[in-house]
Amino acid sequence: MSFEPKIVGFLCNWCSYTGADLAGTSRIQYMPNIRIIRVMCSARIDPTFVMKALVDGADGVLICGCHPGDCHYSEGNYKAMRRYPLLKKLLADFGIEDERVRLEWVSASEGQRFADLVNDMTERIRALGPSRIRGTLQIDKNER
Amino acid sequence: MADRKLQIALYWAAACGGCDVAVLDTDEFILEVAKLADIRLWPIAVDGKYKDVENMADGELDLTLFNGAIRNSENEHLAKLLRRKSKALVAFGSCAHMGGIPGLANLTNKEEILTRAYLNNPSIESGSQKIPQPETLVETGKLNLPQFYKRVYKLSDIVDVDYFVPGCPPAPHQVKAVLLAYVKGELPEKGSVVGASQLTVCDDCKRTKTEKKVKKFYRPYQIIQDPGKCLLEQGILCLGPATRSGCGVRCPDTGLGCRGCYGPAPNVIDQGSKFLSALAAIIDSKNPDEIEKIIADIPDFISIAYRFGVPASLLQRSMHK
Amino acid sequence: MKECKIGVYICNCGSNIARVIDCEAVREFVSHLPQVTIARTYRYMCSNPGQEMIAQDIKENGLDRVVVAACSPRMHERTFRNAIQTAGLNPYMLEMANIREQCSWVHKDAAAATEKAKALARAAVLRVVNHEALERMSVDMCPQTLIIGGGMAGMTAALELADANQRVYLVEKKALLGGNLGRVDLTAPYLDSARDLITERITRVRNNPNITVMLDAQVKELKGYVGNFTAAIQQNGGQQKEAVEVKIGNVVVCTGYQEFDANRITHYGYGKLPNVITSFEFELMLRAGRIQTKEGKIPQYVAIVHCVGSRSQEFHGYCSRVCCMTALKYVHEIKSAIPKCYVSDLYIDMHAFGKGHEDFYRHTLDVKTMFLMYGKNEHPVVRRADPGDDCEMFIEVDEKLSGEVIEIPADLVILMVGMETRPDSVDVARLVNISQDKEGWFIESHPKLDPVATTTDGIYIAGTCAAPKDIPDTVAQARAASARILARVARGKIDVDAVFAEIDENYCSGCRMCNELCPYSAIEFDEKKKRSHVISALCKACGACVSSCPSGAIKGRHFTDRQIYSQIEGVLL
Amino acid sequence: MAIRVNPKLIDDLERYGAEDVQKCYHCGNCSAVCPHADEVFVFPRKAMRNLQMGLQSKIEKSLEPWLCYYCGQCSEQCPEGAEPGETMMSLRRWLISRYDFTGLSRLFFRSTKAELAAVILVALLTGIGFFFYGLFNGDIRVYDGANAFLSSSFVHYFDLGLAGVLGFFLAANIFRFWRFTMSKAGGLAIPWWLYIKKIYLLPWHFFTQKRYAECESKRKKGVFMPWLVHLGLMLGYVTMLVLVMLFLHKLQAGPNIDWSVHVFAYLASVGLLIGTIYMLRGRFQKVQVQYQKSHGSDWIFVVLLFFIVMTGILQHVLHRTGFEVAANISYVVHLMAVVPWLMRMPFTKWSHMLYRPLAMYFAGIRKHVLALQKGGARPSWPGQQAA
Repeated sequence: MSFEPKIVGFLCNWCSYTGADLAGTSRIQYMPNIRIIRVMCSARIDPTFVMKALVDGADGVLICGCHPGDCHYSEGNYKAMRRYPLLKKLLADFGIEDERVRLEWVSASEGQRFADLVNDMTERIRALGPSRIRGTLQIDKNER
Repeated sequence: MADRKLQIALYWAAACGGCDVAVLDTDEFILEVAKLADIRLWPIAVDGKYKDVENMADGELDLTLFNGAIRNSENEHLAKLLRRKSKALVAFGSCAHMGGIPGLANLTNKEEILTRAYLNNPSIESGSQKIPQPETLVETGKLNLPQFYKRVYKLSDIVDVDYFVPGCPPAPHQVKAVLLAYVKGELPEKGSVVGASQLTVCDDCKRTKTEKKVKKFYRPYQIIQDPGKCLLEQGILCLGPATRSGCGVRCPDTGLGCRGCYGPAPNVIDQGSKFLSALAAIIDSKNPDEIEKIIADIPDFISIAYRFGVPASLLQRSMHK
Repeated sequence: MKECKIGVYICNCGSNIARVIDCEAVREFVSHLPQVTIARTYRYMCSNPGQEMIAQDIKENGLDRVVVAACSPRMHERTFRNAIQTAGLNPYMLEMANIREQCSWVHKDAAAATEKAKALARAAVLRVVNHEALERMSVDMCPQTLIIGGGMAGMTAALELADANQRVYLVEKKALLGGNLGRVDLTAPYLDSARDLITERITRVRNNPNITVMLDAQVKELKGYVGNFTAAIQQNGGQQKEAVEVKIGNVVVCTGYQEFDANRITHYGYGKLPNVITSFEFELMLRAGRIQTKEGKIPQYVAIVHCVGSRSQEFHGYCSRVCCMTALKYVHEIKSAIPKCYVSDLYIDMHAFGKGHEDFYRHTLDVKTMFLMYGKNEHPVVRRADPGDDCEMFIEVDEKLSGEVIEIPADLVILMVGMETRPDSVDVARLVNISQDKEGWFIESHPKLDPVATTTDGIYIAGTCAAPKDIPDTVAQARAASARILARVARGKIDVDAVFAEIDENYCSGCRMCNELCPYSAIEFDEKKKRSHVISALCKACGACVSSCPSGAIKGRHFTDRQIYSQIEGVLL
Repeated sequence: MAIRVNPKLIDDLERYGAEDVQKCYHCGNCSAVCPHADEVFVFPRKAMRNLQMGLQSKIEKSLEPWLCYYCGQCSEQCPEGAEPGETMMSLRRWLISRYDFTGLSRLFFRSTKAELAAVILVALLTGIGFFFYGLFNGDIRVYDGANAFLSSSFVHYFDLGLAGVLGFFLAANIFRFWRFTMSKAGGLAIPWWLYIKKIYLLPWHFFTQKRYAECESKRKKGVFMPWLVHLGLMLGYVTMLVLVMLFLHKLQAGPNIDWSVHVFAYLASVGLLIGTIYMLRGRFQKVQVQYQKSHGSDWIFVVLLFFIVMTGILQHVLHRTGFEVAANISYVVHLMAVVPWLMRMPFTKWSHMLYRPLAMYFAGIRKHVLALQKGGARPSWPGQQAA
């Protein structure tokens, strides 16, 4: 059977999580690879969470917040927006492929967009293959 | 314990020797040490052979200050040996604590390192380029060299560590404090960081801090500093907010941003990402392109965020299986 | 790892969840997780028997934590919190796993969905282990209310509250009350005068001692939280006065709409052809009592064009809801003023949804109005007539019901300009911290179940600032908002959520990274102690400061690092 | 090129009887129930729309009103009471007045008083004319043969003269009818030979009126009475016309009855009698839709016709029973009705007798051309190859 990636999604409560719920109430089907974790605002998403997810075996991490300007906390999503490029830089230096971590804006009304997003990301990561991070962290005597 | 002198050892693995110097930097206190303890092994200062250590009974040593990271088979062998012989093993200094400067090697790989060091190194006479091998046969017999590992490990990846004394190097007054505390038997629970505060460098930093917003980052030489003002607010990268205090604010006081050698604050599991999180949040822009431009001024961010802790980072921290 | 007793409850939601997910398998799986004492499935966990089952288990088996795997927490978290609270457990000892909206409803593959449900349930179990009992604080509810906007909605809300003996501050940007309705002549469908409606309101508002009317004024700043806001109101009247500070408990936003600017559409020739006018310019004519062209002639042909700026791709996609009936109202007023006048009415669809509207439409048919249907995203073109013709202009349009391209004679063309949000609605949204949809209308907390409240507690919206609507709907909303406020004022106190950020001073080094980040300036810096501190009542728990604290000294209650870490571990089984 | 709407048309049509068009909101039920509506000739809905919008030029071109026999099913189905059937009827009236270049029919349709006045005037003139002619040239006691009060030959020539005048007007109107509907029809290039090919439609529809019968094809249980009566009336009328025009001398001859003509005359009379009575009854009872709203001109039409029939029969009976004076007087009275009646022909409802079959004929041609266009073939003479 083909490789089924594990994707962890960090969604803000007001826009993206509600958007994901809307996808549900509208019965919009998408791939079951994503596991959603709700936070109040995308500004709460600490880069450490992303690393933690990757280390614990996630093949991809999706971060979603309100569209710029629509944040329920007026400017939280900008904080996420600022962290993202720096985080990507860091992850790249650690040898983590670009597609594995992604930041997208999903509003409460964009159920379809969320579903498309998940499908797209799942496909990309399936093509990319499993994340190697976990493996490289095992101390293996003869590997030294 | 006055009847019996403390049996101690100091060892350096992959390290620069600065930690040993830091011990000597305790000045006359070193004589106190000599009074209190028998120094059974200290390659930099005292003559002693590995044989002697091997001949010791397990747990014969009371305390071992182990500095340096684990880079090769010799480092590992000694780490395990000393662990066995010591009642208390202390990861002494940033390298043993978090992998330290040698740990930066984990951002590349063994092959590249050896090629750079022994083949493409301008200081090598042409014709004599060869990579040293663990075993070399000469007419007198077989010569052995320690095996060079693929990765650098922090001490706790290899053996079970009792205490961590951070710092590159640990501040002498901290070294003194730790030793005295040990003698008095006043050390905290096993596994904890000693010789450092549980607050961050900012707590001790005298510079005035206000609300932070950064529009552009500078290297220290690029601007005329305001000596009284928080370096970050002036756009100079300073890990102070994300680094345990204890060093005595050595770098910021000289106008350099904190390097983070004392490692993350107690509640933080990854120093670099936490620093990133804080730093990015205060960038003063809402425009993705502008943000890209601003962070483009930060050279080699990973070596800034993890200068002393690549092997201790969440993404490279080894997991025992 | 601390010892605890967890009860896990998997809801079938009838067949909504069970159809796709093997709930029994999930139950079996979680029952073997450490610390799980009980795991049950049930048809409807949110039903009374379901809740009672949970309560009973808590009492009998001394559960100290509960996980409910069911619908979205946005749906029933409150329900189950109350349920465990009645059983004597702290409401925050609950965690929900969303296995309906985000699993059974979006996946067909039963096996995969069940695996996902297990992961989500496991995450919830691991998370709830790290939950802490939190206490809600109860604060006083200030009975005074601030109303922004002095139109129909604002005045109605004000009167409703004032009649209940509550103090109201009514702030109007313009120099007079009445809003857009004050510019209208008659109203559809009963043709009674808008002026009468408005003047009645204005006089009552003016004479009511409980209402402080502030004209030519603007709210400059709104600080605080539900029950305890402080508003700074700037009155521009005459010499520059100081901004007045008022204490209020709730705010009703009634900032209304503005009409679409017909200049944005070229093909109607508005601004170029003198006798192409907007509905509001026509209202002026009606109020002046004489329908005539710019040249002072009595028009023989009048054409009314619907959906100007509404229901189009390039401008506004939505329907402005009142224009259709207003247009019919014009037909009536024109026909009664000039019986020999021929009125043609160019519409896309005739929306006569309201009470008495359909009859109104039929009546308009009887007076021989020429109804012409044009297509969405097609535009009728207005041109000047030639000297020979017996009319001023012609409108060329592809008429849908006949399939013919026709030209209609007109001496006067009335453009039914739609409603759009005011340009400063963005500032208002920022001021009171509510969100706007893509068109700029304020978003209600629930489109069906909670239409006048917003996602910010204590802020209500009424009237056309939320979406285009007619007078009855506006009045209904205004009164609904007032009723909501009165209900809270009556209770006197209000519970504010126990979820907020707090700084552990033993770990704060006063780096002040967080200070700037708080959108509610809830973080204050103690210069003496050199420590930052969160004013919990002001905190709305976004967690921006938590993730940004480089020394990990800030704890986001109910969203702590540990809780989220354990959740991450949980989902990645 | 955009068609210019005429908002006033709908008011104008009200005078012709279309009082409820504006109620139509185009559900299309009428077109759905109409047995004659097809993909080419869509009505009544389309016709009503054109009327609402005052698309005069389109209506002038249209044949649709003539394809309708007013069976009334559309009006029965209409949810808005917009009276599609009556609207089609009114359109026919309006079209008649458009085809007529004299403007008389417009006047008559718009004002029943005017028509009534005209009828009375003509009637009086005729009466006086014939009466004095009889006094000077004949004996009032003689009905037939030498020295007859009104000699059959004189009446015969008078008839022919009248026929000539009417013929002229009719021809002119029919030509205009053709120009509006066929030459101005626009877009359609109609090859002359099609007129020959389809000519059979003319007598076929004229004498059978089978389309009227087809009106009932869709109804659960067909009501064929109106069709039969209408057919009888029409045939009776034509027969009588022919007899009067060509065999008047035989008709008037008496006292013995010349069965060679009278057998037809009696049959025709029966048809006319039944027809007129049926129509009058209907118009009084107002049960069937088509009789509920009768335009003034309709009343004049029926009443006058009924009067003609009765007086005709009367003078015939009186003559055969030997009351010659009475016969002569009733003859004059009969003519007093006949002449205005005939004079009305080209300008009023009566003309539909010709327009209808012509419309069917033209419709047949148009359809054929469209079919050819669809098939991509250029219309060609049956014999030669289609290039």
